[in-house]
Amino acid sequence: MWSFLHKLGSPPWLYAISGSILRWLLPLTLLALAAGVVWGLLFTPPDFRQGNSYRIIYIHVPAAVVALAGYYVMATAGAISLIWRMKMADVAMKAAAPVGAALTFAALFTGAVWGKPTWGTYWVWDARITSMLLLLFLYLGVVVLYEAYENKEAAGKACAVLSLVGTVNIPIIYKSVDWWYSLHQPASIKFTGDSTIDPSMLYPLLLMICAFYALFTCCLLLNMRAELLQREARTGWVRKLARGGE
Amino acid sequence: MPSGAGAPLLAASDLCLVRGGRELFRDLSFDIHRGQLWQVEGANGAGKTSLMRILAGLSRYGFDGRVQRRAPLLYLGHHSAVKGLLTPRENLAWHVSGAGDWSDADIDDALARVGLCGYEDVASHTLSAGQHRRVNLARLYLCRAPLWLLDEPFTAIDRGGVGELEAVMTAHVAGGGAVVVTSHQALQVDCEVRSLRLGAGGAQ
Amino acid sequence: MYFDSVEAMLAMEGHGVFVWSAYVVTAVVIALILLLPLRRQRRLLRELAADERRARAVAANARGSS
Amino acid sequence: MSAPSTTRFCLRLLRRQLVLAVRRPAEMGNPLLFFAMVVALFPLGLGPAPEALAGFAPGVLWIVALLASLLTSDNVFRGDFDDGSLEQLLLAPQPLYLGVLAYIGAHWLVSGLLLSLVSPLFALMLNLPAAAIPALVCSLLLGSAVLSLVGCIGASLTVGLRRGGMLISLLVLPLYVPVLIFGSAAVQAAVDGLPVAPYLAILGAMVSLGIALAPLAVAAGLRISIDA
Repeated sequence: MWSFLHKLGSPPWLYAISGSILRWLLPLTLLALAAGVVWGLLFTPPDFRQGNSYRIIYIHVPAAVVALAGYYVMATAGAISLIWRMKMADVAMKAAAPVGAALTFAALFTGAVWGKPTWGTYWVWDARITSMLLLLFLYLGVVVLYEAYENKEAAGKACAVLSLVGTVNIPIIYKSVDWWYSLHQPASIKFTGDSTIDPSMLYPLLLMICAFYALFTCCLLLNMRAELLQREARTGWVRKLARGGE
Repeated sequence: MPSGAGAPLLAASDLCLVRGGRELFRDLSFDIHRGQLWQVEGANGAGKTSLMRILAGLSRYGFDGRVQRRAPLLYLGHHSAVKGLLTPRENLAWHVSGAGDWSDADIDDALARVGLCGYEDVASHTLSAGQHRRVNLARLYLCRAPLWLLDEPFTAIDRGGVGELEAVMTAHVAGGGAVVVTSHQALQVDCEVRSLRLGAGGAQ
Repeated sequence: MYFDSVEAMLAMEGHGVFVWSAYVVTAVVIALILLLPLRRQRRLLRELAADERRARAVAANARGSS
Repeated sequence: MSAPSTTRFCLRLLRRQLVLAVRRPAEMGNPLLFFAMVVALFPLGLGPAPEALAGFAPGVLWIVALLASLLTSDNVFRGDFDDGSLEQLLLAPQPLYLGVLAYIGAHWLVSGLLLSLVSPLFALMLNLPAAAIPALVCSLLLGSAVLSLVGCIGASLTVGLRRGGMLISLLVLPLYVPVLIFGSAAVQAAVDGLPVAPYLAILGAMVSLGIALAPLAVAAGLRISIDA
């Protein structure tokens, strides 16, 4: 166990192992994404109320789920880097922020596009949408703060603190936005009532959620590899890598 | 007190610092005992200030090695930590370092000893850079911390002030304290000066 | 397959614009988050390799002239 | 001559910060002036109809107070960072948690407290019903404490950066959302004649949580900024 943790803290080992993981995980992810998209778009029946527009669910829900989970991945990595001073956790945290922000953006965009045929408007200040927007701002705050620091090690620590503060705040923000929405919600529209979902629609959705988790992992690893190269540019193993090509 | 008696006030082991791909020092190990005066020397950019900040505990990462601090310390950095809107007396009485609880008489005495008699109650922003420095140095007369870390204390100080400062350092060392000082000039003190030379591939 | 023809698939009973634009934008986002780190990594490696070559050339010159 | 007790030290810091603020009265008045000017912009932008203004007043007053607090929080540590006082604070033998709390307290006293006390004036300018004014003052008193606590987290993370001003708003504004929601809801409830106490209780809970956790984050942020 300790030796594993020790290895995890070693950049060359991490670089090598992430390379071999990506070699099979990346194709698998792309395959799962493609399969899920084809399944969801072409082989499922349309929703009896929303018609075909509901097919956006196959990207909207996974993106939203993984974006939210990604914040906790980022905050956990940040906590590890602050408490145990593990440099690799720092790298992981930095790598998670742009991926999470991109997925949050995708969830917001697909949500807005889905809203037009369903509710007749692109944007409603619905509790979930507003919370996602705030999540996007929290992610962007981390990205912006990281870029503002010149000393990247300090940047990592600062972002770790910020993401932990965000973690404490996210439940409060969600609850308060939820409550705020219930206060202002007009009685005529209601989106939150979840209907049961038919298995024929559920299975492709589950596949897509898994695929998005795998996608997040892939992007995290790719970002970490690039970050590792940059941070370790002057060390022996990177020089050897550069000499040998890849 | 004989030098080297008892546990060291500060023990540094295997300090190694890399900045911007350049190794400033490596495997730097030393113990600072009571009754010792250390001078850290080195060219500009050799890592003197970085070393002092590591010893003080202001730098907590970005270097390898361990520093054990076993006594309260007094750190004087490049900045004087003197607020222009406060008078010298207030600056010392409410000092953010939280080191002591001094009476007005103590503070006036210390200010007089750094040559600021009559300036106790004027706003500090009317004072010169050297006088700011002196307000900061007055802490040396007030503070009872056994270990002093002084980073370039002679900057902006006139020749008389340098002599007084050297006398304070000598007295502190003789009284069982320890001083680490970074400076480019040779110290005129009547006690042994241990030298810690940075640069050119490590300490000697 | 649920749809009868390619046209029906593209139109999706009038919702095609929304569904397809959502999918296309998401695809672009996914492509970006996959390709940007890959490009950064490749560029870094290329720069490092160039640095190496330059250092080796300087070393060779120094040896040749002395 | 030993180190002063932690309480004494914190009171000393608080006093120092307050004296520093009082000796620069113009700077202390700036947030109030900002408050006045931005409030004056709203009738110009929304039209002078009293009913419309009264409808927007709870939210407008809260948003402006929030911005005023945000703009001042950037400066809480900057002066001390520039002249080296912050290094000395970090080296103090007393717990940094409490030292930081003194700084935050001082910031609240010179920004939040003053804003809350002058807010009735601006509430009347925006036609807020007089019955809602006590709720406005109380919610601002509690809420601005949370704003100070959270704002100082942002300030501690950006104090070492040259371009802090814009950055701090990007970091901190999303975190202000819960305070804004419950603060303006309290005022709205008072306008509608509903009980205000539950909202104030929630704001009070946020203050307690903030006092417990925010100084930890600020202390960590300051250590990082000093080290960068």
